[in-house]
Amino acid sequence: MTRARFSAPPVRYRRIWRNNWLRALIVFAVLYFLPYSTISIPGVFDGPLDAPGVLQLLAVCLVFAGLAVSYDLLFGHTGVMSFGHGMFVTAGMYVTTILVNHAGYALFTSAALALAVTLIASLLLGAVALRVGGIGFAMVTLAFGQAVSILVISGSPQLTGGEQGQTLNSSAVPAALDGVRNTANLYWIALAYLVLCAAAVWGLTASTPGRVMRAIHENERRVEVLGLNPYLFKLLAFIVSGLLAAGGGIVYLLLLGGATPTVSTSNFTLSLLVMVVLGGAGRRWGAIVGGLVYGYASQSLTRVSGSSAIAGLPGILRGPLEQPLFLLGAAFVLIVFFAPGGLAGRLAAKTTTTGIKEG
Amino acid sequence: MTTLVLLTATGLGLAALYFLVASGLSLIFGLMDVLNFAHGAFVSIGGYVGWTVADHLSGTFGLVGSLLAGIAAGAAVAAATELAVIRPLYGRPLDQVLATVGLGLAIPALLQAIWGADSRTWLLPGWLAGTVNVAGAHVPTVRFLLIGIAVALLIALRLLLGRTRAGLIVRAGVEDREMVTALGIDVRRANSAVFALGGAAAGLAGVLYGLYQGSVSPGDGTSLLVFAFVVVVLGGAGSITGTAVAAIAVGLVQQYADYASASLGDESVVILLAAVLLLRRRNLQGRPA
Amino acid sequence: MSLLEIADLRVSLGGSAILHGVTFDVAASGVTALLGRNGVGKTTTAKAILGLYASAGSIRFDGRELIGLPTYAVARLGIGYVPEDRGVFSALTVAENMRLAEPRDRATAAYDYVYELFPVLKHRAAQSAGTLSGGEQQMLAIGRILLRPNRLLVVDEPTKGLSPKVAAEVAHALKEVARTVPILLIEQNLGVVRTMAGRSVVLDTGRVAHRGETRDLLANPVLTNQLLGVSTANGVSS
Amino acid sequence: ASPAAASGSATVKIGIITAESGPYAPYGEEYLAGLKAGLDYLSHGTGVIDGRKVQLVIDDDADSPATAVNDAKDLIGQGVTLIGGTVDSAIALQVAAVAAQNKVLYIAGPAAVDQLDNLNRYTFRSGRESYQDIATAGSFVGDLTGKKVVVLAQDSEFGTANATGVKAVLGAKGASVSSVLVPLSATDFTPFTAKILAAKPDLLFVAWAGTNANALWTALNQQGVLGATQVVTGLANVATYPATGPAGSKITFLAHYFPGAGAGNAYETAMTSAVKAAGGQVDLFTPDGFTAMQMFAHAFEASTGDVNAQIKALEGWSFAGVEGTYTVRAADHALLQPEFEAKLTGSGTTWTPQLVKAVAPDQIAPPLPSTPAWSTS
Amino acid sequence: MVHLVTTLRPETAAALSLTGIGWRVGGRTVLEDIDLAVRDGELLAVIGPNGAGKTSLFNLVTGLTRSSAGRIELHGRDVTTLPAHRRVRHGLGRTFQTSSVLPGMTVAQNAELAAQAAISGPYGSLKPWSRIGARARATAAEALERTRLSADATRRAGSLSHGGKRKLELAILLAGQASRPQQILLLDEPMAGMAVEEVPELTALIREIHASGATILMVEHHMEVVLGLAERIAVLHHGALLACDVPSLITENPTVREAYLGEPL
Ligand SMILES: Nc1ncnc2c1ncn2[C@@H]1O[C@H](COP(=O)(O)OP(=O)(O)OP(=O)(O)O)[C@@H](O)[C@H]1O
Ligand SMILES: Nc1ncnc2c1ncn2[C@@H]1O[C@H](COP(=O)(O)OP(=O)(O)OP(=O)(O)O)[C@@H](O)[C@H]1O
Ligand SMILES: [Mg+2]
Ligand SMILES: [Mg+2]
Repeated sequence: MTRARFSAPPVRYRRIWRNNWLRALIVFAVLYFLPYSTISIPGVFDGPLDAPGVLQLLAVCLVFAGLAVSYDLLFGHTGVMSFGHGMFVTAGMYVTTILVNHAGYALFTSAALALAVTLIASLLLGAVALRVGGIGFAMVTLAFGQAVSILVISGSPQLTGGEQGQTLNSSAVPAALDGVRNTANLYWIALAYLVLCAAAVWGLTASTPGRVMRAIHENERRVEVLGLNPYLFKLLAFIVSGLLAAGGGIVYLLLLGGATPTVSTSNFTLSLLVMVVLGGAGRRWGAIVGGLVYGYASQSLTRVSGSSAIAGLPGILRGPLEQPLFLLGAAFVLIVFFAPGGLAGRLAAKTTTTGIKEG
Repeated sequence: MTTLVLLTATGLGLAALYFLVASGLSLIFGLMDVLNFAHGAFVSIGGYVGWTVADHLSGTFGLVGSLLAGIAAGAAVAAATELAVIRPLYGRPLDQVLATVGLGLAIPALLQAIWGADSRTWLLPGWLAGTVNVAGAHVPTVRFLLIGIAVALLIALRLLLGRTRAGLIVRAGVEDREMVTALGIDVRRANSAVFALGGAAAGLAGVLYGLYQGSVSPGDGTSLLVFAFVVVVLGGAGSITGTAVAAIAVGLVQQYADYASASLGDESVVILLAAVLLLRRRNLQGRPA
Repeated sequence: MSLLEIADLRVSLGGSAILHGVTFDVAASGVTALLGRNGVGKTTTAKAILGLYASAGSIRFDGRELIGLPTYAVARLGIGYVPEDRGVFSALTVAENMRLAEPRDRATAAYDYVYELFPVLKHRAAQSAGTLSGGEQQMLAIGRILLRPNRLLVVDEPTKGLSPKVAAEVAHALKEVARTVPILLIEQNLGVVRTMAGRSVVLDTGRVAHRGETRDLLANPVLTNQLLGVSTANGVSS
Repeated sequence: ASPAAASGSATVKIGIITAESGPYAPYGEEYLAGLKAGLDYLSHGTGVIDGRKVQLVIDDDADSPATAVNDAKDLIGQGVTLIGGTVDSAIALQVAAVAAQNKVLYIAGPAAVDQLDNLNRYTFRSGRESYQDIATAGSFVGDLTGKKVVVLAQDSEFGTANATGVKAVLGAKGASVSSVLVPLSATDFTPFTAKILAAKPDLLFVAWAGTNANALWTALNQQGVLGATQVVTGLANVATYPATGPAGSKITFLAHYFPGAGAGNAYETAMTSAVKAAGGQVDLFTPDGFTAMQMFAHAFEASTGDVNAQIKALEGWSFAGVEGTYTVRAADHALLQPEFEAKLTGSGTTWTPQLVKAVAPDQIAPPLPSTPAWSTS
Repeated sequence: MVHLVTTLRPETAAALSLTGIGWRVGGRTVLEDIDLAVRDGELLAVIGPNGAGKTSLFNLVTGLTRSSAGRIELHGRDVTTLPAHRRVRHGLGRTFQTSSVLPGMTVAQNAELAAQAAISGPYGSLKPWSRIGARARATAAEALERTRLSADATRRAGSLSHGGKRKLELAILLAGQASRPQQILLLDEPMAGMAVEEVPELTALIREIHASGATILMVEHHMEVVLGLAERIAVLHHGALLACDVPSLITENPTVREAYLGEPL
């Protein structure tokens, strides 16, 4: 897996850079104005786009997209596979919650502190874990991720609420964010987060260190012989992606109105990996597309599976189709076959064809 | 004293379980470089198929039947997976992972759709349900069954990979498929074989986990997957003996730690993993050329 | 008569046409050298023959069409391949590399021959091939192929990275082999080419630019200069 | 969501968020069956209560808080002001928060977490809570002074909560309570049996939420724990009877509910026949659904629009139901209700619970909160 | 930083000096007790039978593997324990025997990365690309020009022919070392697999680089090239330094003839 190579087509930076900003601008502008529209897309969303339920769903999708982007910086661009990314999301979510609920700090103070904590944690962890390469690193991070998860779930229930998680003191939540009528604000916060992630990662990958990161992905030893220390650039990627993840945790916390241990599980990190691969690892729009699609699917498949259409089917068919996870899993397999190298690649129709045959 | 014996014996039982699950995983990952997230699902399938058999014919006969059925089911599903999902995706490791993740999600859901979410009770044949007295400790008989079969599997796999060409072919195939085929070898057949083998091991593990727990439920295999990965990595992917050693280490450590304190028990394995990895810095850098 | 007949072979890689209609024969005996500058398509031709690249046109081996056959089937027809990048399996030991190549009926005679040619392969049997020196890897790539009952050898730059002495030995060895097994030889070292003589085919950007006796080609400064870009008739020797 | 066709001024929408898929699906289904049975009973099969057509909007939370919160907001956005359900306590707490934020009525169930009491004005419950289970167990044993009690539970919020609960309840009766916690990751339980035996308890209280109950009971049985001490545990849903069965004869069960616990009162018979008619089977949490519907009906009979009126109506309301008499305690919205002592009889994989005795609601009523979470105006 | 090195360097010091270098691995002694001093600005060819230890020696000098004995000095400063990337900053650069490029990136990007690494100094500092980009591109373009790869600039490096990759190896080296003073370049069989016509050109290129003041160590089996370029020739045999002397004497050396040259074709 660590040998994964993706043949991105040659990039002529300046040009693509420009019109990409343009493209980004359009996309994000559209997303920004969604809450103002009352169009309803039957079958996709139940209710108009400005309905709280729909906005909430979309907001979660946006957060997932942002998290996926943060993970892709590490995985897709630098070729470092971490199975512990969820621990940073957890850090953002829980440190904030605990500080608000138990130390009585203001929401923003707590969030800032949470980021600070994450910064230090990711620095220390990265410094240690990055000494082992490839799948070894994946497993070390898995180990730490699990440790955090266990800590959150059974470490000190009164502090973390154990497997029940903990609802954020509603008194600490600014009025502009509480209540269904304010879902739009949450949506915009989520959007802002995604934009931040995208800007950060795109900016970084186009920057000087970003090029080194991609080179590390391609051939680490070569980079070393060029006089660059791969370790440092990996560490940089690790910290940045960690911070972004923590930010995501905080936004997610606001969306849910509480902290939930699910983000600490290895499954959650795995789902981030899935989003990235789904959209196309290391592609400009890959992680975003993947995150949105996954977010939407994972939340609204319960609607499909619960829909009357399926309830009408004969037993053999109905059984599985009533299981959202079955639909989700099946979807992955299909996507892999019909969108090689990720959805983004499909959309961009840039799949490079080599004449090489399978032996 | 008796407690120590009990812990050790059951710890080895646990180790056997881990080995059964991990060996197949290690085989597929080590030889084919495919991180198979559907492995846990294969285990669950083995479990349910085995349970169904045992549900119809009881007693020792049923036991043997369910073991065979489990193995067959695991092998069949794995072979099918390789053929339909993995093979078309060679050279696209990421997509392979994604596909196996998909199966890993879909299959348990499918099992739940068929057999329901509640765990199904598995009645063991009389002689297996009891305990054996070892130095005053009542060691459940099932544990010995697991240990026995695990050892047998270990030996079988060693022979198979050591003596046969198949292992060689697949290992070479991971590195350079084109060259292997250029030597007149149809690497795909070997790959299917290995995948099926791994699946068979998974199926076997599924049945034994069912006996071990006295029940089967859809999430069984998946819940073991993390431990399996840990064992594989500790043992070094592809090395069956290594996997065995790692399994024993994890099994015993976990068992002792559990007894010491709950929180420690939960953390013990990950601590072990982190420690080992960080101490013997396995960095996978390229060879000097 | 000729064993391998390549007609109008066309290959494109990554969207660009690499071979546009290559046509030549490999005689049933002796050496046929495939020459040309860097990047003209020699290796591509070799890989196409082995079915490693999808190709159009026709490749007939002993009257049988190879295009469309999977690589292992091509190899099983008795076509042995020594790739340019050596293609040794670095994770496997030297012995295992050879075991993979050996035919079902393990030919000990063949082993003796190979060990005699490259003693190092015997001494390093247990070493993992990835740690072999460049030249040793080259020897392994050639040696393991010689274990097989070949009907045709496709050899891509066999003496690359070999010390002059060993290069000469390999050249002579291959010449020996060529008595019984025809060889399609891709080679940059004209010294080696000269030793092996036989016929040669010169490629230029995906097309055949010249066919004929190697001796005549190398004896003709104008040709060598125009086709291979070497002025002196007795080219560059090692 | 799957809103039925009918709608209009004369309809009340009740939004239900519960698990229809995932590990908790069975409990969710039980609850829904009870809910529908309740509707059927209260509307005499017409689906119309108090002249209003009751429309159930059911969302599957797939045991994910994100989905549940999303569903809640979606429902509220659609103008639904009555929300119920969820099996998973974690989710119940999240939904309760959303309900409070938006000032809509939320009747949780079957989630058992104690914190749902005294959480906020808008949150009620239609099921029992952990405290009542523990107290029931306490009622089985006579004088506990100087007795050793050990709690066997998973090392999780649920487990530790039970442990502390037992300490509080039985400790008050003079017992010395210690706990043996099992890591969530554990698949082999022999180490813990060893610990229990070492502790030589007079009473073992097993609070088990996790799967692999079989393995646990087998271990306790094989290691002779069941013989060595009196063992009390909660009777789970029907599907688990075979798991506990073999050891069952040696265990005293505390039961929130099991088929027949209601001794065939009118409500139970009605519920049972309705569920049977729908092709289902009455189970552990079916009453929670039935009760929920009773409470909803009472609420919107008081008022359809005004949540305060609904809360007023429910607070202090005492009513007869499947398990007996229920009382919604005004101070903290705890639902006082009876629980039961039972034992399993049977063999192989077929076991049936027998009622030993019912435990009166006040006997197991949770203590009043020291600091009320809201001021009852 | 770079300037410091220049000023601090004792004039007498050799560009590269190895004392008692040995490397044992897997129970074998690959290199044993190598003493070698390369004068600043010298062009030293390293020859020897296959498996003599030439590449291993390069790996030790560049720090990709750690010597099990001995001491390595670059311009008089001990670098024996420095990691590879730190040694590069003392002017060390190399090409690989089996081409080691960045296959997924374009030929240009390969060279640009090298240039950037050199320009942006020690820790590949975080200078914005807009600041150093232009320079990096220029340097890279020049390197490609000199190695006649300009035409392939926008192609994926992985899609180059064998010869193409060999040339790119050199281009990367050129781009990477361009801005470093007192370069020490290690070339591992630059001619291997190069078309005959390229050989004279590359020979010229190497001579050019040397003329510009670089110290060069070159492993090469192509004797014409070796004899055409080398000021001195070091002969490795079975991991030991058999001889190190001017070409004429080396070619006379009977052992070298017997063990290495054999009967020229
Ligand atoms: N995967 C690929 N995608 C695109 N172009 C390719 C690919 N592989 C090779 N080429 C191009 O095809 C042409 C022929 O390559 P080939 O390797 O056959 O050359 P060659 O004659 O063997 O040269 P050399 O002597 O350097 O080995 C070269 O221009 C090369 O760049
Ligand atoms: N990791 C290793 N383990 C065992 N032996 C090794 C290892 N690395 C290198 N060797 C051996 O050391 C010897 C020297 O290898 P090296 O690559 O330096 O040879 P070389 O002089 O470069 O030969 P060539 O001219 O063929 O490239 C070889 O015999 C090789 O097999
Ligand atoms: Mg070539
Ligand atoms: Mg070498």
